[in-house]
Amino acid sequence: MRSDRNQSAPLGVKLAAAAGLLFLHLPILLIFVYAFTTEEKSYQWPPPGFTLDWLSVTWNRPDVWTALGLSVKVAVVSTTIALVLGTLCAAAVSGTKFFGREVVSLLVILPIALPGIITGIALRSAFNLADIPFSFWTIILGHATFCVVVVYNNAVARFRRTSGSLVEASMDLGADGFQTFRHVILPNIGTALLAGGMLAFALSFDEVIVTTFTAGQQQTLPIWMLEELVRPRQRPVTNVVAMVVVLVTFLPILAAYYLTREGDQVAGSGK
Amino acid sequence: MTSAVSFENVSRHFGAVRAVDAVDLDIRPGEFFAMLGPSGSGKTTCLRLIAGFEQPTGGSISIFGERAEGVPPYRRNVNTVFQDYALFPHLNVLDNVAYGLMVKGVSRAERGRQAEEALKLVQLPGYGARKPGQLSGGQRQRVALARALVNKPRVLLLDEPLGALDLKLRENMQEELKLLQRALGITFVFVTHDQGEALSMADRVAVFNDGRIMQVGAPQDIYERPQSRFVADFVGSSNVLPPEFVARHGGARRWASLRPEKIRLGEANGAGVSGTVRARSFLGATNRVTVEAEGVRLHAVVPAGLPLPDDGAETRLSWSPADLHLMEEA
Amino acid sequence: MTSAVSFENVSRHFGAVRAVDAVDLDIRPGEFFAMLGPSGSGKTTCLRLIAGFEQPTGGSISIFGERAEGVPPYRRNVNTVFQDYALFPHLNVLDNVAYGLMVKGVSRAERGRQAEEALKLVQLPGYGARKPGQLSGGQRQRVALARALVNKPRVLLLDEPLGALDLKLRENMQEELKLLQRALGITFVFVTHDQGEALSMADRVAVFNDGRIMQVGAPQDIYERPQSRFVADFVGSSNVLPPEFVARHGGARRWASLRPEKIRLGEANGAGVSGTVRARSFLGATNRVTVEAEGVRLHAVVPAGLPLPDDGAETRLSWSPADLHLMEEA
Amino acid sequence: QEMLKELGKGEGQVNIVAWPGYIERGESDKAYDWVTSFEKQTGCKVNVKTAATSDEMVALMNEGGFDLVTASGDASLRLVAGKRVQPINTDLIPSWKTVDERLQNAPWFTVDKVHYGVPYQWGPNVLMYNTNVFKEAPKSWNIVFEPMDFPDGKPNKGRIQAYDGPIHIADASNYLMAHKPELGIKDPYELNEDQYKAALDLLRVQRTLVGRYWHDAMIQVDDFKNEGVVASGSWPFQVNLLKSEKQPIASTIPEEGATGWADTTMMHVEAAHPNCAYMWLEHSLEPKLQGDLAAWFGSNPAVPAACKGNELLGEEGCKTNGFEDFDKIKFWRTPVSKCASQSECVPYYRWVSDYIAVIGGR
Amino acid sequence: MSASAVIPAHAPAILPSRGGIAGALSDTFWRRPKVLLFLMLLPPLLWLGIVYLGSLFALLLQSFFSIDEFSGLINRQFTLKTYGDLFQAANLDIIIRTVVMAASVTLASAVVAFPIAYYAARFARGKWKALFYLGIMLPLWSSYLVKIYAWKLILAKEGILTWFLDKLHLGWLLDAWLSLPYVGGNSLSVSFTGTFIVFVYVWLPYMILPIQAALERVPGNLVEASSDLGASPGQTFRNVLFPLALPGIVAGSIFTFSLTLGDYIIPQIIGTSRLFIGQAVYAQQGTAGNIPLAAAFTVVPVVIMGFYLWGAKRMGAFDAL
Ligand SMILES: Nc1ncnc2c1ncn2[C@@H]1O[C@H](COP(=O)(O)OP(=O)(O)OP(=O)(O)O)[C@@H](O)[C@H]1O
Ligand SMILES: Nc1ncnc2c1ncn2[C@@H]1O[C@H](COP(=O)(O)OP(=O)(O)OP(=O)(O)O)[C@@H](O)[C@H]1O
Ligand SMILES: NCCCCNCCCN
Ligand SMILES: [Mg+2]
Ligand SMILES: [Mg+2]
Repeated sequence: MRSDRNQSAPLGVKLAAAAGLLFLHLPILLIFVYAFTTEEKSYQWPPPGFTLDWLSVTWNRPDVWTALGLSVKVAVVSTTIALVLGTLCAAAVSGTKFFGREVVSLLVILPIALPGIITGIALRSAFNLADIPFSFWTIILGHATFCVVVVYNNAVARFRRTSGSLVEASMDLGADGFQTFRHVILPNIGTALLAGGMLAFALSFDEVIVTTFTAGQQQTLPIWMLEELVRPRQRPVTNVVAMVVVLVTFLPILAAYYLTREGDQVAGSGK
Repeated sequence: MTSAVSFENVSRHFGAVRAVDAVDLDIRPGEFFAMLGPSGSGKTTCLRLIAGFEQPTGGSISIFGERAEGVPPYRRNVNTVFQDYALFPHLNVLDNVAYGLMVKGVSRAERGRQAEEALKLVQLPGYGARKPGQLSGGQRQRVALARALVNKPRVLLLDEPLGALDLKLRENMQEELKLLQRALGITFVFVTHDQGEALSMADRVAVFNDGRIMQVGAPQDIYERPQSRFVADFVGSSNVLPPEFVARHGGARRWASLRPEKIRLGEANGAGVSGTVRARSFLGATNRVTVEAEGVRLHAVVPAGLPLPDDGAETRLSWSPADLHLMEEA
Repeated sequence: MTSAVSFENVSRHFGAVRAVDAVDLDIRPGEFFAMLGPSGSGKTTCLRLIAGFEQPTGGSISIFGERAEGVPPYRRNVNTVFQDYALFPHLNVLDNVAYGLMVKGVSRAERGRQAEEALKLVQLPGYGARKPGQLSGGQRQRVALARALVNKPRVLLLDEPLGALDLKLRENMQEELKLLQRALGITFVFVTHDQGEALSMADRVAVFNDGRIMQVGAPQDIYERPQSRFVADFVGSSNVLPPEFVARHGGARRWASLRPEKIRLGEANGAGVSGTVRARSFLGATNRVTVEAEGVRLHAVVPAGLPLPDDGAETRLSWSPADLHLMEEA
Repeated sequence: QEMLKELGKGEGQVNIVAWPGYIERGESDKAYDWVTSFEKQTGCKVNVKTAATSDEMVALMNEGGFDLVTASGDASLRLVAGKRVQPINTDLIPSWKTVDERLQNAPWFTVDKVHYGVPYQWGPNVLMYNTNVFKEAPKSWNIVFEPMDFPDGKPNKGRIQAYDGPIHIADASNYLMAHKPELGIKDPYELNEDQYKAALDLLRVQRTLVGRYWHDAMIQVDDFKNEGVVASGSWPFQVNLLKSEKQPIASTIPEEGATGWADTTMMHVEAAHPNCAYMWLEHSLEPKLQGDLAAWFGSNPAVPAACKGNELLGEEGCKTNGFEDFDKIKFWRTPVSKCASQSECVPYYRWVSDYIAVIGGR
Repeated sequence: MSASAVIPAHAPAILPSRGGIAGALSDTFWRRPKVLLFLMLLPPLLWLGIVYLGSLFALLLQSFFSIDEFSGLINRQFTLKTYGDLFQAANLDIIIRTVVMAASVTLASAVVAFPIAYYAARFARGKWKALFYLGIMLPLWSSYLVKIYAWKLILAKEGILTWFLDKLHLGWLLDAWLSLPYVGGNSLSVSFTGTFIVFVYVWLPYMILPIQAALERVPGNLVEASSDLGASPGQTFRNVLFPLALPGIVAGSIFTFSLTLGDYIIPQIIGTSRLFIGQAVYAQQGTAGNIPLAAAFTVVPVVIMGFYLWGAKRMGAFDAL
């Protein structure tokens, strides 16, 4: 849809949207504020004073780095698996009509449509039954499962928008299946995969509930935070970590936005 | 001489839908062949059968004498200009044109040279660096053409390539396409639902209806000697006259077609069939008058400048018997 | 008599783009008015100004004598048939047609009755329960028409309502629309970029270019007496002749238009201008011959049946001086 | 699995499930550190996972991956019955003989004369209160069980807390033992249907007074600071923590007496680091550690020698923490249906579901 | 056009197969697209269909086992006893409480999300559009846990909201609300109101994104058509925009509803100590070790979401996900 031409929003909509955004962001601002408070045990309002010390304290905490390392590794591997599985599924579902197509799309959506705790204890009891000890890979198993859907959704949407005649045009011009995939399909769904991958990464990176059940004693960053937030000691460290994560992800999010947007425009202009 | 494309009793059914139904067809090498027909009549499906995007459910297809069944599109020396052009949005114009050469492994320098040449051929030299999104419809159409031609196909398939262009541009492209085909000598198979386009461009026309070919022939044949009501009705804006009417006014008891420009309008009490004027439209060089006579609606085309009867007025229609074309269809 | 729609020096600029630029316009009550022009010439913007979707950046608009500025679309007794129909996909056909009555608070029974009647008017009785997605293009077009007409607007705006239909259907709809307009007596303002459509349907035509009106007049006026090169070129397929050419062959040193059907082709050594035949196309009732003469490309239209010169042959073109229309543009 | 016969080399680490505050390495307060030296001496790195309730401890041990757990009496026998812990070879723990005689053969970790652990600490569940509201120590647990106005004139509704664990039913029974003798409760962990029902009824009244139940010790500390909570059953640990932050907090054991806990360090059947685990068990009995911990947590040492000469605990420390009141404390145990004091008692699994129901408002 | 440049060579009309494994495979896949389809579906189906669904069924199976009351060990014999336990009044309370909360959270999220999505989809352009995108994505990227704790500070009795309202002399407003039955409590952080606010906050972006996507797909000229036919902006909203955004709302509600059904962290940190399904599952499997009852509890969201998805599918909400 093009935006309503030259019309500005009614005042009510503007106010409600502004209030909604404010609601979304004030608590995050608070997280930032408490990354600099001088008081460490419990958060007082207003903060008694401000300090930059927590930045260096955080930097020097080895447990932060281990948890961060594990979270990044988990997110990268889960996202990669989700990219492969989600793309395959999307390609199959949008490329052809086959019996059970609906079932497949439902199956992909299920892990995100069912509460995480169900995924969590289902996998956990399966691990128990199969005598699989908790490991890096048990975490991955959980995360990749619910990450598939975001990649799938993005890829399906793009496949739907990408004219099927592009693939035919490629084959018509002499490219076999592999060449067509390499030179036409991949470049056209690339940005959608990027956006889906980013969302998958975010989902994995911040996941607590499923992880609680599949991690055993390993600590991903959110699990570490949960532990840390219960302890009235150096609580601002968690805020510093949360703040840094937001700041560090700012640019990739923006980049993904512009990439997918441009992708859409180009895809739409093939007509 | 072997045909460029030959269909022997070819069918393509989709479940209950008979998109193409027992079609026999021979397209001659080097000819400009048009497939004409209303929407859903199976034209695109025929083209896709030639290109290899569809497999026949019955019959057999050969291209220059070689059997084509089971051969994937990328192994057929046939190229297509798609209705929506299907330009690769992520590649610039030059890379689009060079695509077929690239997948064949032609070196970058060489394919750049050939693509540049093809762009020159379609009068877009120097546009190589643009993205398809930055071109107008007519320009995209030419890029699609260059992209197909650069592969030197033996048959070029065009699926309503001018459908998305506006009238003015379309007329120009019609002329250009025809000149190009003459110059290259490549067999062109051209799909359209616009009878004017088919008549003015093609060497031969096949008229499709409901998955079947109703008539194949030179444009004049089709226009002047339609074999069936459908063809008469669809090609040109002929008046199709029912057997009773024809029987009453000098012909046999058969369906007949009567071209509007052959009808003369006269005084209400002159000779011929009398009727009431229902509408008049100005067509520029001519005026079209719609007359209702004996329950049949007839169109007469009168050169501009001649006097026109008023709306609602009584008038008489007359024609010379030779212009009444009796059809084979009973 | 007050105009149905009147523009006084109306402009609509989008930043640097002058979509509509200082336009004066009077549309008479009950007339079928066409806006004709190439893509981007400002036709849609004009229509949107009348409907109230756009506000003029300059000048003033009145509808039946009442100033329209600042009046939102839903308070104008003007309705629009959108180019892509803009049917509500979540409502069935009946509810689509009854929409305008519903928002006015007409009772369910009454609006059902009126909508059913409107559907009958556009020859779709009994289609009420279908969803728009289940209709063909032509049927959707009629629903859009019924949806607008049911509100009994004083002015009906149609933005290329036939653009998406195929030729055959389009011709039928042209006739139906015109009959309907005659019957209802509502002012129709009709946008198109198809000159044939504008000429055959409208009482008067405004030719747009670049946000300005180049000429307003009856179809014959526009076709036979274009005031500018642009109009001559755009309306009909007239030959536009440069001043030097005109000066050499009997006219003043002015741009002139010469209609192709007025050109006679003769023996290479007869009277007139000599040239080379470049192309010939069969148009059904006529043939068009493209001739290059003194560096100018000319089209001549010859009735079918008359002999045609061969491609590449020399020929002579002649016309009677009265048919050479000198334009105001220098 | 066989008991270890002799001590080998340390495996480099030991994983312990512990109550919060039980294993300190000077991070909360530099003075309280009984881990660093152990790690230096033995080369066994200590990894701690804290648990908020006994149920959580059992769950963590069921899950595995740990060597040791500081189990309370209501968890220890469950762990033994579930075969989650292994017998301890006391010969490998030289300090075993220094353990308080009252504890050496305590029934909550000794089954058929086999020891399934080493006593660690014990103490009462105290009544913690805000001294701004209570100028004098409250005398009865009634302030957290009955609706009333507090000395500051405002009602107790919303300003008290209770423990979010089924074992809290025992606190209610203990209160009823004193206030409804006609019920005939002899032991708060052994309730027949009527007694049990009375306890639940009391807890239902309490539900109307409690805003949120406390689950994590640290969260309770927050709630006393930020949520206006002024009285609650608690552990001495929270009391000490709040006091150290200069909060107006004190604690008492009211006249009804108190439930309490006696914790035992137990070893997982599949402990991956048994040598380090044994080293920790020996270390855990050092008088210095025992005294420091008692001072830190407000508990009592399992080694009487620790009461003397500990700088942090002070000479009176053990007395303050109730070292002499051992017999008055009703230590946490797992309620079972075959109970000693009457023919049939309500078993623990019903405590679990019914307590959830009470908190849910049933 | 000059034609001299491209002159067709007389190449064969049908080219030979390219050869090699890739060529042969490509030909095979083209000839037998079902094989390709099968190969594409195999990995995701193995993963989701076997690993995930398998685990899920294994879990559901456990709900037909029971726990031995004495030893706490699982008795692997088919029984419906656990379901009997599930339908005890206290557990029904938990289920109803959770479903009511999930429904309210969903409704409120939709109300709060709509204007944001609406503005972002239909009015924001250029920089503003990017800004809105960031404004919605950033909260999604900030730690879920830290956000919850931030809310704890806001909602606590001595927290920021009280402080702020006191400054505005509006403390009485809060007190009045807190004195209400059910939704009130001693402070917002120990009330259902608090739980509700935090749920809405945390899941809001999951609601905004699909609504925005749905609104972006509504052709602008439908709004114009409605207005053209005499509908005021309010009527246009009710009769056109809202019905067309509904699939997006339903898609968003799949997230908000399901996430609320299963969350156990938020109600534990902000709430009344009354359990929600997620907490009950967590407690039954973790602390009580009663896997069969935990499994039976999970059946509830599975069934609810099953119906929900079925309805959503019929409304075409999956396309808006
Ligand atoms: N893949 C398909 N599955 C089912 N039916 C199909 C398929 N492709 C085409 N058809 C049907 O076959 C018939 C012929 O279609 P085709 O596209 O060849 O018509 P066409 O003559 O090209 O029409 P148009 O002028 O509208 O492009 C139509 O009824 C169409 O619906
Ligand atoms: N909202 C807008 N913002 C900026 N430019 C606009 C806007 N609307 C129209 N224009 C520009 O105004 C000019 C006239 O547009 P308009 O849509 O009126 O043309 P048109 O004659 O209807 O063309 P077409 O035949 O392609 O529909 C074009 O250059 C167009 O790009
Ligand atoms: N952004 C963190 C919210 C956590 C949601 N997890 C979703 C997992 C789905 N099962
Ligand atoms: Mg077609
Ligand atoms: Mg327009």
